[in-house]
Amino acid sequence: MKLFEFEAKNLASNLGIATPRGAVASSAEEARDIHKRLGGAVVVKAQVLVAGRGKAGGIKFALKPEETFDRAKEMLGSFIKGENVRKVLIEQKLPVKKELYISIAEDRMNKCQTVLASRQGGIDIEEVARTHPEEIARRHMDPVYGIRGYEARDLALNLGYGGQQLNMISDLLTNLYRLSVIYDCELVESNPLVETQDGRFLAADLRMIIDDNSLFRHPEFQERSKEPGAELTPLEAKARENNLAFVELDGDIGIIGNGAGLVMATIDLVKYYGGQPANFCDVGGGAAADRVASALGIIQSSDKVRTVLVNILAGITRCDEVAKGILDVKKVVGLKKPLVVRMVGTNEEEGRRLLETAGIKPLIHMEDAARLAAKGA
Amino acid sequence: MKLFEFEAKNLASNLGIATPRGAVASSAEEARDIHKRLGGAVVVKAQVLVAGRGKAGGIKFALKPEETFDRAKEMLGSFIKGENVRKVLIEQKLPVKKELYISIAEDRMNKCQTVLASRQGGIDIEEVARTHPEEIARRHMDPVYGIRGYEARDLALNLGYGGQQLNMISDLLTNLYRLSVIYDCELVESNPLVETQDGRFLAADLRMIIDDNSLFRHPEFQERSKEPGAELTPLEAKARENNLAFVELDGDIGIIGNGAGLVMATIDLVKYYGGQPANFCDVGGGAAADRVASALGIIQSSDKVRTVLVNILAGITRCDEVAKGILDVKKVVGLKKPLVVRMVGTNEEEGRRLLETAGIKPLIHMEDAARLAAKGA
Amino acid sequence: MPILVGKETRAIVQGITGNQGSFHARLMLEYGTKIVAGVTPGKGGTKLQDVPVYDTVATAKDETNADSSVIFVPSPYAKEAAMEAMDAALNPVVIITEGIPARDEMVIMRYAREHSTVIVGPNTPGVITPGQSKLGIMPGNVFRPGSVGLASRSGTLTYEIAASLTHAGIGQSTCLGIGGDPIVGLSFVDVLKMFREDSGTESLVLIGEIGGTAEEDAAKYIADTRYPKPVVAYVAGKAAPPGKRMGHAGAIITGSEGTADNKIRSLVAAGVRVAEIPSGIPELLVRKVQAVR
Amino acid sequence: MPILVGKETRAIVQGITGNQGSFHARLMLEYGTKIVAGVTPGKGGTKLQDVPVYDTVATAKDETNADSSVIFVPSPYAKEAAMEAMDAALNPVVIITEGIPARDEMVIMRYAREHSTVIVGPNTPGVITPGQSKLGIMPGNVFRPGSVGLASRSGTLTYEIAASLTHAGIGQSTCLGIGGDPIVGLSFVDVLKMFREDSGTESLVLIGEIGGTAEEDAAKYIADTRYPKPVVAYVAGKAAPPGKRMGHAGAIITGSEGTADNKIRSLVAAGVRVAEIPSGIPELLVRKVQAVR
Repeated sequence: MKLFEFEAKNLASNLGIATPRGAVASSAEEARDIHKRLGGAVVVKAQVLVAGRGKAGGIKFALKPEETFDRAKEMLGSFIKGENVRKVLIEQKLPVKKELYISIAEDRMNKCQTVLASRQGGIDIEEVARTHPEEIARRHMDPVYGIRGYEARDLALNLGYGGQQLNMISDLLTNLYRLSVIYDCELVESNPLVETQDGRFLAADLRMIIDDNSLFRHPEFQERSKEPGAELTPLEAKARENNLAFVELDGDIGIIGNGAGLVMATIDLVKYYGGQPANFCDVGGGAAADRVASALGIIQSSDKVRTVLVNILAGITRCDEVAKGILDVKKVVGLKKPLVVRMVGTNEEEGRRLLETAGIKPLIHMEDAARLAAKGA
Repeated sequence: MKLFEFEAKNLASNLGIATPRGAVASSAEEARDIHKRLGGAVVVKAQVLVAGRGKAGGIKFALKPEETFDRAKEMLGSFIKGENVRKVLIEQKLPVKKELYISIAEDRMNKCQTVLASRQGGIDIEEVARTHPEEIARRHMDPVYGIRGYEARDLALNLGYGGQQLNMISDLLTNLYRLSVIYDCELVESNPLVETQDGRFLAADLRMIIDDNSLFRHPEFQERSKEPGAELTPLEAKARENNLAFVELDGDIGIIGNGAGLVMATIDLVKYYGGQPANFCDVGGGAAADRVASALGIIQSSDKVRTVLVNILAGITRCDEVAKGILDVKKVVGLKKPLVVRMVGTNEEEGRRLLETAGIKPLIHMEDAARLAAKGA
Repeated sequence: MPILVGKETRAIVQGITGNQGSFHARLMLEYGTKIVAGVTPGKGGTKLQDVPVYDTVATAKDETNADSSVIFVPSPYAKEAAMEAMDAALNPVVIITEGIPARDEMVIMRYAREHSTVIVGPNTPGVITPGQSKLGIMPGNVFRPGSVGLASRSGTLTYEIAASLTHAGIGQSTCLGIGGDPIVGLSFVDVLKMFREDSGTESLVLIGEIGGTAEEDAAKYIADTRYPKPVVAYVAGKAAPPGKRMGHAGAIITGSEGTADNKIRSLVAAGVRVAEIPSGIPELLVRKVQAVR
Repeated sequence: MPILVGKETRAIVQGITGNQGSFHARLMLEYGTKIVAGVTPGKGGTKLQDVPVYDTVATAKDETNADSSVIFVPSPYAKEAAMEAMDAALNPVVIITEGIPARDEMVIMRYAREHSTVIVGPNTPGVITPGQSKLGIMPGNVFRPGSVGLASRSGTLTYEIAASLTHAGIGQSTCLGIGGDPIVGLSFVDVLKMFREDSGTESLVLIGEIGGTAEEDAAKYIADTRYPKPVVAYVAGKAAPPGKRMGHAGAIITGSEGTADNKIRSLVAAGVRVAEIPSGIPELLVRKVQAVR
C-alpha cells in the first residue's frame, strides 16, 4: 500500500525526522491560507501515488498566496500520469544547498533491507545507477540486529559529510530505518533529502510503501487500505473488497484464472494471439463458486470489456464449483459478454456437464481458449 | 531496583497478564473499604521488598472487612525482616487448584535470560532445586530472537499442561518474558503462579527487579529509583544521592575505599582482625576530593560508627585529591571519629605531606590499617 | 536420486488440524508421502487420519524421527513455526503459507542460514518427486517420474507445464516452487546447483515471472559455469504493466527492474531456450536434449 | 609469549576524545602500547596526542591496520561500539565502560560468539602484559614482567595484589580483569584455558569475589582437567550480606548462590590454595610453586 507524501511525512515527523513546514489542502482556498500562515515562498505539490510527478507538472513554486491559490486550482482535480489529484501539499521552500538520495528497500537477493544513499539526489536514481554507479553507497541491514549507528555513519561518510553533520545525517538515516521497521515498509525513499544552506537535513520528499502482507499487524492502516483511492481504480477497489487479486489493464478481454502465474501466462497468450486483455484477475487456489461469480460479475460490469476468458486448471480448485459460479451469474444477472471457458483438472467431468447443460462448452487447452478469446469469441 | 508487588502487578496487568483483583492500601480503613468492594475472602499482603515475607507474618487471610481492618492495622507500621511496612495489598482470595513457579532471570554462565518453571510452586525454589531438581524445567532465551511461542509451549508441557491450558499458560509465559524485556528486568518471578479450580492462570505473586544499569532508558523509574524507600536505609539513600556505592552493615567501623573489590577485601580484613565493619563504601575510580569528602561526611554522621578506615590504592585516583577531601571535612565539620588512613599510589608523596601537615599519618599496608581500625584505632 | 524429498522422507505437517493442513495432509498421504506426525499447539494427543498430533515440533520429532516439515500455519504465526522446525533440525522446511510479511521472511532466512536449513517457499506449492513423495499442495496426478527437473515461481502454471510434459511423455525427477514472494529461501541458482549434483536429473525447466532478478541471476550462473545440463524456460508477465503487483507479492516490476523482456533476454543470452507460450516447453525440451546429445 | 596483548598489538581507542578515553590513551601510549588510532564519531580528521582520530572503526582499521580495540564510550553506546569493533574484525575487544545494561551485554556476547571475538569486560580494568603493552586503565608501575598469570573480577584489588607480587619479586606474564558485571565475555575457565596454552605462564592467581559461580566453575575445571599449572586464589566479600550489591553489578549473593564461603570451599576442594588475606598471595604462590617442583 502506497502512502501519500503528506501521510508519510506525518509518520516521519512523529519519529523526529525533520520535514519542511507545511500542510495539506483539498481546495485552492485552503492552499492560499496555508501559504499565508507559512509566509515566504512555498512549493505546491500534487498528492499522487505515481512516481515522477515533478516532470508531469505536479510540483510548482509560488511566491505569493494568490499564486499558490492559482497553482492549487490548476492541480486539484487534474490528472497526473492518469491519477486524479485530490489534495495538494503546501510547504515552505527550502534554501537548498545539496539534494541527496536515501532509500531503504526490500533486497530480494540479500534477503534483507538494503539502504541506498547517494549525493546525486533529486533525480532518477536508476539513471544515477546507470551513469554513476560509484555515486551510490549500499549497506545491507541485518534483520535481527537492525541498523546500528556506525552503519549509518559509514553511509554518511560516503555522502561526504563529517563533523557535526556526520552525526546529524546518520541520526536521520537511523530514524528513517526505524520508520521502515515500525511500519513494515517495502520502501522508504527520500528523494531529495535536502541539505540546507545552513547545514541542516530535511526529508523534502518522502515515499513510503507498506508491505500489504503486514497489514494484519497494522490496525492503523486497515481502514486506509480499503479506501478506493488513487492507488486503485474503482473496479480494482471493488475486486479487493471481494478478496480478488485484480489489476486493471487497457484492453477489452476480461481474464479470470486461478493462480497468479497462470493468469499472467493467460494474459500473455491473449496478447500473443493479438488480443488486448482488460485485466488480471486471480481467484486463487480452492476458489469456491461465489468467488468465481463475483470475479465474473465485476468484470462483465465494465463497459470496456467485450469478451471474458475463464482459465481454470483445477488442482485444489474443483471444476464443478467453478461451473456453479459461472451458472450463478448466468441465472442472477445473465451473461452479458461472450464467454470462453477453459477448464480442466479436479472434478472436470462434473463441471463440464454442468456448463454444457447450460450451453457453454469448455475447452481443454489454454492456447485454444486464448486464441478464441483474442478473436472476440 | 526492586519493585513492590503492587507496582509489578500494575505493569503486568498493562501487558495483559492476569493477576488477582485487588488494590493497595496505606491505612487500615482503606484496606477495609477495598475488601468491601472486592467482597468474598481476601488476602492481606504486606508490601515489602525482602523475600520470604509469608513465613514472617506478612501474608494473612481475612473473611470479613473488619478482619481485614485488623490485619492491616497489625501489619502497617510493623517491621518484616527489618523492613517497615508502609502499604498492604488487598486481593481476592483465589480458588487455588495448583501453585506453580515461574521465573525469568539473568543467567551469568549462559549469558542470557533463562526461564525456570516448576510444578512445585509456592515454596522456596532453591529448596526444590536441591530436593527435586527434575521438577524444574529450564530454557535459555536467545537475546536477539526473544521468546518464541513454541519455547513457552515446551515449558508448559513440562509443567504438565495440554489442550487449551497449554496455550493459556504459554501465552502467560510469553507475556512475562515481554515484561522482563520491556522493563530490562534482572528478575521476574511469580511464586506462586496459580492455576485456579476453573483452570485459569494468574500471577498470584509477582516480583520484579529492574537492572539499575538500564535506568537511563527508563525515565518511568527514574524518580522511583531515587526515593529513600524500603530498599535503602536513610544512610544508603543519602550516599546514592552522592553517587557513592554504599551498603550499610551491622558493625561500628566505617569503611571507605576505591574500587569494589578492594573495599570488600578491606571489610573482610577488618573482620579477620576482629572488627565489625559498619558499611561498604566505594568512592570509585578517579574519585575527586568532594566524593571522598561526602563519603566521609555521611559515614561519620552515623551514630553507630566509632572508627573510620580509609583505604586508597591510587591508580587513576590521586592521593593528593583524597587527602584534600579528608582535610575539607576536617575543616568544615571536623573529624568526629578516630580515623585510620591507608593511602598509596599516584601522587602519594603530595597526599602524604598534606595529611601529615594536618596531623594524620597514613599507613602503607592495608593489613596494618585494618588491624589498627579493628582495634578501634 | 531425487533432490529435497524422496521415498525415505519422513515429514511432519505444522498446522495439520487447520482447513488447508488437514486437507493436504490427506492428499499427501494418498500420494504416498510419509507424513509421520502433525503439530498443532493444544491438540497434542489427538489423531488426524491416523497421524498422531503433537503440541510442539520437538516432541513430534522425538516420537516419530521425522526429518522434514511442511508448514500450513496462518501467516502471523509462520515465522515462529519455521523457527520451531529449524530448532528441531528438520530439513527441508517447506512453507506453503501465503501472505507472510517480508520482514518475517527475512528473519526466517537469517535463521535458516544460521541453521543451514533449506527453506522451500514461502508461498510455494511445495516440492514433489513424482512417484515417491510430495510435500505440498500440487495435484499429484499431473506429474510422472522421469528425468526433467522443474523449478518455478508459480503454482498452477507449474501444474500446467508439468501436465504438458507428462502428456508429451516426458517425466520429471523433482518439481518445486521456489515461492511467489520477494523473499524466499531458494533462488533459481540454488536449485540449479542441486539439480547439477542430481544424477537423476538430465535437463531442467525454469518457470519465471516478472519481479526481482532471480531469472537474470540464473542466466548469469548458467553462462558463468557453462551449466552442464540443458535448461529451457518460460517467463510469465510479458504483458504486465510496471508498478502493479500481479497476484504474487513478488510479481511486480519496480522501476526498470523485473521486466519479462529483460529476463528472457538474459536467459537467451546464456543459451537457454525460452518458450513463447507454455505449451512450447515440451517441444523445446525435446529439441534441446536432442541437440545436446 | 603472553596472552591477549603483547608488543605487536595495534590497538584503537573507541571514545578517544572523551575524558576517560583521552586520559588513558595517553597513559597507554606512555606505557608503550601501540595505540594506532582513535574513534569518535564526528571528530574524524583530528588528532589526539599524535594519534589520528576517525569517525568509524572501519576507516580507522583500514588506515592503520589495527587489530584490537579498547572501548571507553558511555554505557548507552557501548553495545554498538562493541559491535562496530567486531564488524571490523578487531580482536580482542576490551570494554572498560561500566554500567552497561545486562541485556546489552547479552547481545554483545551473542555477537561475539557469531564473530569468534574475545571480549574482555565490560567493567574491567583491562589487560596488561607487563613491559609490553596494556589495553586498559591499570597503573602500569605496579606490574613487572614475569611468569605469573593473573585474572580478577576487580580493579584496585588486582593492583593491590599485583603490587604485592611485584614487591615480593614475582613478575607477571599477563594480568587481566574479566569484569565486574554479571555478564562478561571471559569466564575464569576461559582464562585458565588461555594460560594453560601460554608457555610464558608458569602459575596463576585468580581473584574472585561474591556473586555468580565463576569461581566454582573454575574449581570444577581445575579438578576435572587436573590443571597442570599451580593456581592460588583470593576471594573478596566473605563479610558481605546476601541480597546487597557490593559496588560491582555482579557482586551480589542471590539466595544461597554466590557466597565467598562456597567459592573458597570449591577452590580448596580442587586443590587451589586460597589466601585468607590479599597479602597472603605471594607467599602461597612461592610455596605452591615449590611444592610442584
